[in-house]
Amino acid sequence: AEVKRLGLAVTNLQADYFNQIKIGVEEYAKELGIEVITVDAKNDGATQVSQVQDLLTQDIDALIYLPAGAAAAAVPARLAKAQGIPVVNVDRNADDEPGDTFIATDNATSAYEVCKHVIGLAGGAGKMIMIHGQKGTTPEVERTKGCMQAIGENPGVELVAQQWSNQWSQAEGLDISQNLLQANPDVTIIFGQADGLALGAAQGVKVSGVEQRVYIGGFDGDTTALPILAEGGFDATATQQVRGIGRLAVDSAVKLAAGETLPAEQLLPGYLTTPENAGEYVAEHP
Amino acid sequence: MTMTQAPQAGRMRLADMFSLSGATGPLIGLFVLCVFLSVSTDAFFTLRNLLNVLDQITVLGIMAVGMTYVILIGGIDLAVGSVLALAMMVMGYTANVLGYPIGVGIAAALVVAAFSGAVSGLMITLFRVPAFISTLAMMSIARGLANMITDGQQIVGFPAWFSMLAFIRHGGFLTVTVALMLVVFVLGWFYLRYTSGGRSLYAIGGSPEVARLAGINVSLMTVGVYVVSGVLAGLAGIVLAMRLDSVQPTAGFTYELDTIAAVVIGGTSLSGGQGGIIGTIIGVLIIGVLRNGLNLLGVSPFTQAVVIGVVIALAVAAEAFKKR
Amino acid sequence: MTMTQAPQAGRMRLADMFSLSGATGPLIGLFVLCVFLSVSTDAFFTLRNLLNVLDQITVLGIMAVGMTYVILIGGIDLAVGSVLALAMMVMGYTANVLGYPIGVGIAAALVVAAFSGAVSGLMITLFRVPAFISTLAMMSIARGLANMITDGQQIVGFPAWFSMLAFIRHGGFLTVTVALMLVVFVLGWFYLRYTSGGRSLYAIGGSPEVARLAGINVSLMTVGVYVVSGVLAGLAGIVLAMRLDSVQPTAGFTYELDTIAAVVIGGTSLSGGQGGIIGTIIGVLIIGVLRNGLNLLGVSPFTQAVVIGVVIALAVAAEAFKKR
Amino acid sequence: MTSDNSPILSLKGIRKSYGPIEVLHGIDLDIRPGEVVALLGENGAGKSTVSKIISGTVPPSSGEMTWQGAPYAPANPRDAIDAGVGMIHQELLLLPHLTIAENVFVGRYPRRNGLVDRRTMRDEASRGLRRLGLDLPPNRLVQGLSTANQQLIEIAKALTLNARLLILDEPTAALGGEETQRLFDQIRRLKADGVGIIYISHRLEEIRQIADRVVVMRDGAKVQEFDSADVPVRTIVEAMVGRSLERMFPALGQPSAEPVLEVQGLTGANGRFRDVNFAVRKGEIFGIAGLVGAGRTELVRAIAGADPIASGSVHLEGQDITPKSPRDAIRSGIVLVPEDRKLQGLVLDHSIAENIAYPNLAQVAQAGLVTGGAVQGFAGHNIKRFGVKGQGNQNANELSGGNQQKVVIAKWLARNPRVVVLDEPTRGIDVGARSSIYDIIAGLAAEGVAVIVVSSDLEEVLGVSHRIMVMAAGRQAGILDYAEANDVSVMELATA
Ligand SMILES: Nc1ncnc2c1ncn2[C@@H]1O[C@H](COP(=O)(O)OP(=O)(O)OP(=O)(O)O)[C@@H](O)[C@H]1O
Ligand SMILES: Nc1ncnc2c1ncn2[C@@H]1O[C@H](COP(=O)(O)OP(=O)(O)OP(=O)(O)O)[C@@H](O)[C@H]1O
Ligand SMILES: [Mg+2]
Ligand SMILES: [Mg+2]
Repeated sequence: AEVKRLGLAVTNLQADYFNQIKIGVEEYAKELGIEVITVDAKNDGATQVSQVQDLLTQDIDALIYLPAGAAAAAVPARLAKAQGIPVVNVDRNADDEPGDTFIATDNATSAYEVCKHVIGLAGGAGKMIMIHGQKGTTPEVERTKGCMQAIGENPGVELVAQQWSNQWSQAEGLDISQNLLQANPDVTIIFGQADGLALGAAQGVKVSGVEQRVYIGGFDGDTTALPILAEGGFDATATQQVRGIGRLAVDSAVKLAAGETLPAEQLLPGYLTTPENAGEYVAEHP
Repeated sequence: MTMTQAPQAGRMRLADMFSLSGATGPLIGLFVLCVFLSVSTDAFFTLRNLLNVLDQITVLGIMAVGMTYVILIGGIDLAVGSVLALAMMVMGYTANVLGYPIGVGIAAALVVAAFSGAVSGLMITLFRVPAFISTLAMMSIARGLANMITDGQQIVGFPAWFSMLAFIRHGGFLTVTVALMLVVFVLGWFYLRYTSGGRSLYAIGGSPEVARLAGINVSLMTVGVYVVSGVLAGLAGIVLAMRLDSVQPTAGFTYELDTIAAVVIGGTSLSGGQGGIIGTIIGVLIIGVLRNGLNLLGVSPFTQAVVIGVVIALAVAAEAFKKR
Repeated sequence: MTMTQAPQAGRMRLADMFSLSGATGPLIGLFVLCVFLSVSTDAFFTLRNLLNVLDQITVLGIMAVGMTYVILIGGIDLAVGSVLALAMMVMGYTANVLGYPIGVGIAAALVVAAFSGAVSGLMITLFRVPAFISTLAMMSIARGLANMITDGQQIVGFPAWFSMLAFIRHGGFLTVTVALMLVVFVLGWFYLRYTSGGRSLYAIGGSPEVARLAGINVSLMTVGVYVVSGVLAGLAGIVLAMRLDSVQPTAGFTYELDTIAAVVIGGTSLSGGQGGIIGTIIGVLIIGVLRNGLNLLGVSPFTQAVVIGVVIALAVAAEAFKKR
Repeated sequence: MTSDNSPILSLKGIRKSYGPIEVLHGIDLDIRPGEVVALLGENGAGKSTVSKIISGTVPPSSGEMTWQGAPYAPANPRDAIDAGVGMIHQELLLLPHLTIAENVFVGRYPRRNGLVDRRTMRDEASRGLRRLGLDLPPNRLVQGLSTANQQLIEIAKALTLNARLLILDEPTAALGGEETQRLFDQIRRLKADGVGIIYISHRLEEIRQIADRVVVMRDGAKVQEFDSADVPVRTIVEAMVGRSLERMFPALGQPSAEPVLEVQGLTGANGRFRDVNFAVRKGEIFGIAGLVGAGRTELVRAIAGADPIASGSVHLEGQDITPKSPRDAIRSGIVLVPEDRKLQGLVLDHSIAENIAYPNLAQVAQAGLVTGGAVQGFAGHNIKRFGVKGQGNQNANELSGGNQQKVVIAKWLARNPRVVVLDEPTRGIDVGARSSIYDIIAGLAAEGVAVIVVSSDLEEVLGVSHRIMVMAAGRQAGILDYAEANDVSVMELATA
């Protein structure tokens, strides 16, 4: 069937990453002449089930589903499939009810590259701090996995402290880094699992008055973080192809509706971004 | 005289049964809202959508009954959202990790929820901690515990029938979860209106000291009310697990505010002693219809926040204005 | 007789100035907490860390002063976290998008924050909407507006000196933001203790009707208090913008609960009429030290939630127990 | 009568302390079935405390009680109620948002098949009220009822208890003569049924009508017992206050001819009084009498800006000052001592000093600052001036009812007003204190203040006023001069 109307169920528009995906979907769909109905679950799984029900009553032809909550809930996909509507999962996938295709950034690999890069900058050794995202969420687990791999490859690196944030937010990044630097004033490497956390950490470094150069890695390539990265506000991030994910999701939805089968997983790499190449991504976000 | 007396007595009784006690304003609000939505979007006034709305308010509706009792006695329960999550996780852990039957998991969840409510209630009565603080503390504690059970992970893999309880519409009409909510509504309403325990709640809310002097066991009733609120939050957690087909420690975040808003929109006074279940049902419906309608209209999520705030304020202000 | 009278009067006055009015329990709690943390981690009891704690409580501390007034008159302000975000965004938009000087941005932010407070206050006094509901509505509205300004995006790129206000320690000691907080504390305390307006707030909290009959303009004072709470939330937003060197519509989420908890832990009664700023400062310090200490100890966030809940309950229960 | 029966209740050596202060020093008391024991004493003597101990509201510090021969130690009000003790508390304890019927049956709802039987509740409540001459629909909310009506509901509540022992703590404080007589009829009926009754009142003229025995307390101890009520009031008063009381009412001075306060065509916004016209002269005490519910309270509240005015005006020294808020009235120099001290007069959990300071903050302030010392000082002076038994830093709810009333008066007179309106000024105040309040009123008038006194106590209005306006059903029925006013002429107008 032809796609005239697309339902987009977003986890949480308060996070720049999801907001960018939403913009990517909406802009591209407009080019194709497809109407998009967007709903925001504000991180709540139950709200999302309700919203998907509401989308289904509006006769959508395909669903782009960004699951809310710590991990993906199966029910929205199941409800849509029960009505024969194709589902494109983005960012998170449910094991027991996977979408017809799943699109995401390769979190583990990208985190590995960011950590490898900042560890390299620090000379392959030194004390390190990790500021995690919301504990237990898929990206938190994957990014931790990737970064731990880079740490494991550099025996000179000692992970002296780690702490979790609840909302991946800059305010949390600042307070946590300030406190952890307090306890470990000789740290030279920090990995924040989101750009907000990294920016908070950069602020924390500035204000803790530590003398040594501290290398900071982030993740996401937020549109607001990239200009700061370009000016050397911190040292590296993995720029996720948010607009690309959005476009791919729309394309996939169109194809699925037309009856094509797609690979179960379509992982897009995050681009390792440093002050040198950040300018490109500021000019045009992938 | 007798001729006019008899029908009047009959009328009185009916009016009495469905007394809106301060909820006529909200009822009009709900009506206006429904008319507006029916006119502005075709999708709203369809059987399927209205049944969806019913599905969507089950969690809120069940919690709101407990919250009505709590607010009626002049208290507040900020812990319901977290207790919901804790109960969910206990159920999931008991059933899917420890491997007991789901029924045992549900029982365990309700016991834990009741216990959380009892702890809040005892902090209030025994240690004189204000309800706002004791339940705020319980909110933090229950959320922490819910997360600790699986270290923040969700649990999935319930039998298929479990989730279907929330989605199969028996007779094309009622899901088991909606039926459960209706049963909770009826029992909650009946207890409040027709038992001496229910009437005592009004007295306690009006003045705990007067109630005590009248021989009402205020402490016991208070603890009881928080236990009921806890159990209903737990029950709502199980219903939510059915709707999500998974249990998550992050579930129910900030639900306490929705629940309190629904109860107060429905005319139950935060200072206690005034209100009832019928009003609460109207309040729950207003919130449910509003959310549903704004989605159907495709209003941007940011604008939705503004609209919801304005409607809440208007619904309550209308009632206050009418009273004058 | 005169000989013993004179010093006693002097003692009275001093005790009176720093009257803990119900906050000795929390003060002991704070002390125990500090001793415990000093023993269990070397990093805690260092000048640098204690200055860090001061830095970290600026936002909470400033908002808590406004909240103390609100709670003293028997109200509550759930909108502070959202008003903080709205004020931030207004400042960022005025300064970095419209290109006015930062000073203008700050002024605009404070005006918008004051206006939000005034709207809450007028809903309460004019339309008789309970404070819980009117500020809940304002919470939703302000959050929506904050998001609408930039469609959910943050704004960065403030001049370097702006952020440095939060971090350069003048005399090795005081940042501008901490100094600002201290000024707010002193003014807030002085107004409450030594002016007839401040005293009137206690009367209003004790009984609005008695206060009205005593010739106090209860409506005006009430609106005024919500305006102050709004302005201080706006000021806290600007301080947070300095600390973050960016403004975000998501900032301040659930800060209202922290703020209320700090005020109530400090001995201000939610039923109004009892409490004060000294207690609030202690409450703010308890929350600040607790957060800082738990991070220094490397406690998992899930366990932190449980510990914070228990400490809140204990601090308030200890006070209630002492009173008996 | 069966006065030689063994007592239903006896108290032995009952003591009670609040903190370090002992307020009851070993009370012995016997109540027999079918007798009315009047418990008398000054404000703060400990009458309410004794009653509260019997009714399980507060526990005694030491001492023993026996109930029908068995040891009796109620842990809470429920125990006492179950044993058969009913009590009307001195302070009104009604729930404003509930109906009259629910208030009457709170805590003991009649049941049928386990469910609350609303019809029985309504009918029974109705019957109870009608016995007291009150014809209100039992489904009406208590909110908005006059104090007198609320007091009658409180009495109905106690009368329907079927108690073996009934404690009435100042039941008539807010009632007029007719209501009081109806109450006495009911008390006689209960007596005949063998119910024992403890009757507390400051209206000593009632004692002779209703009591069988008189027990007098002073400063927490029982000082005298009379085996008959046929004791001269003077003797009782001497036992109460420990000295003889010369006279009740002071001599009144001559008011000047110059009117201070003029009320013209005043009509209340809620229609409870209509078209009231009068003028009060400088130095005059203007009494307002009338039956319960005549609209007196609403009238004076409107004059003091507490209630909205629909039409008409209030003039002060020729100037139109029709107040829109209490603030307006206070600014013009009109103050109101309200009828209900608990809800309108005091912040109960604040200190006496703060309560006295609240309407006078501008006066208390030194160089614009209100210090704790200034508040204490200001209050201390007025506590002494009005003879309040209490310390400035004590909470208002720790005072006996009468002393609370004095605090309310002190709070308003501290600011040297031009017009003073007192609504039931001696409600719950003992004889000694009452005469000192009359002295205060007369003193105010002598200083040139215009005073309005609203009272349901006919003797009081007659004794203290230069002129008396009588109200009936919201209208002014007439104004009587000192010379022509007496019980008969007032009652004629009031029932006209
Ligand atoms: N909660 C309390 N804390 C401290 N003192 C109290 C408390 N309640 C009563 N008192 C004191 O106990 C004494 C006796 O009070 P009580 O109320 O029994 O007097 P009363 O004889 O009923 O007086 P009144 O005629 O004014 O009603 C008073 O001095 C009073 O101040
Ligand atoms: N809010 C209200 N709603 C309905 N009726 C009311 C309300 N307030 C007062 N009333 C009634 O209005 C009448 C006048 O009351 P008011 O209190 O003025 O009488 P009063 O002459 O002062 O008598 P008293 O003070 O002795 O009770 C009473 O019958 C009372 O029950
Ligand atoms: Mg008494
Ligand atoms: Mg009256």
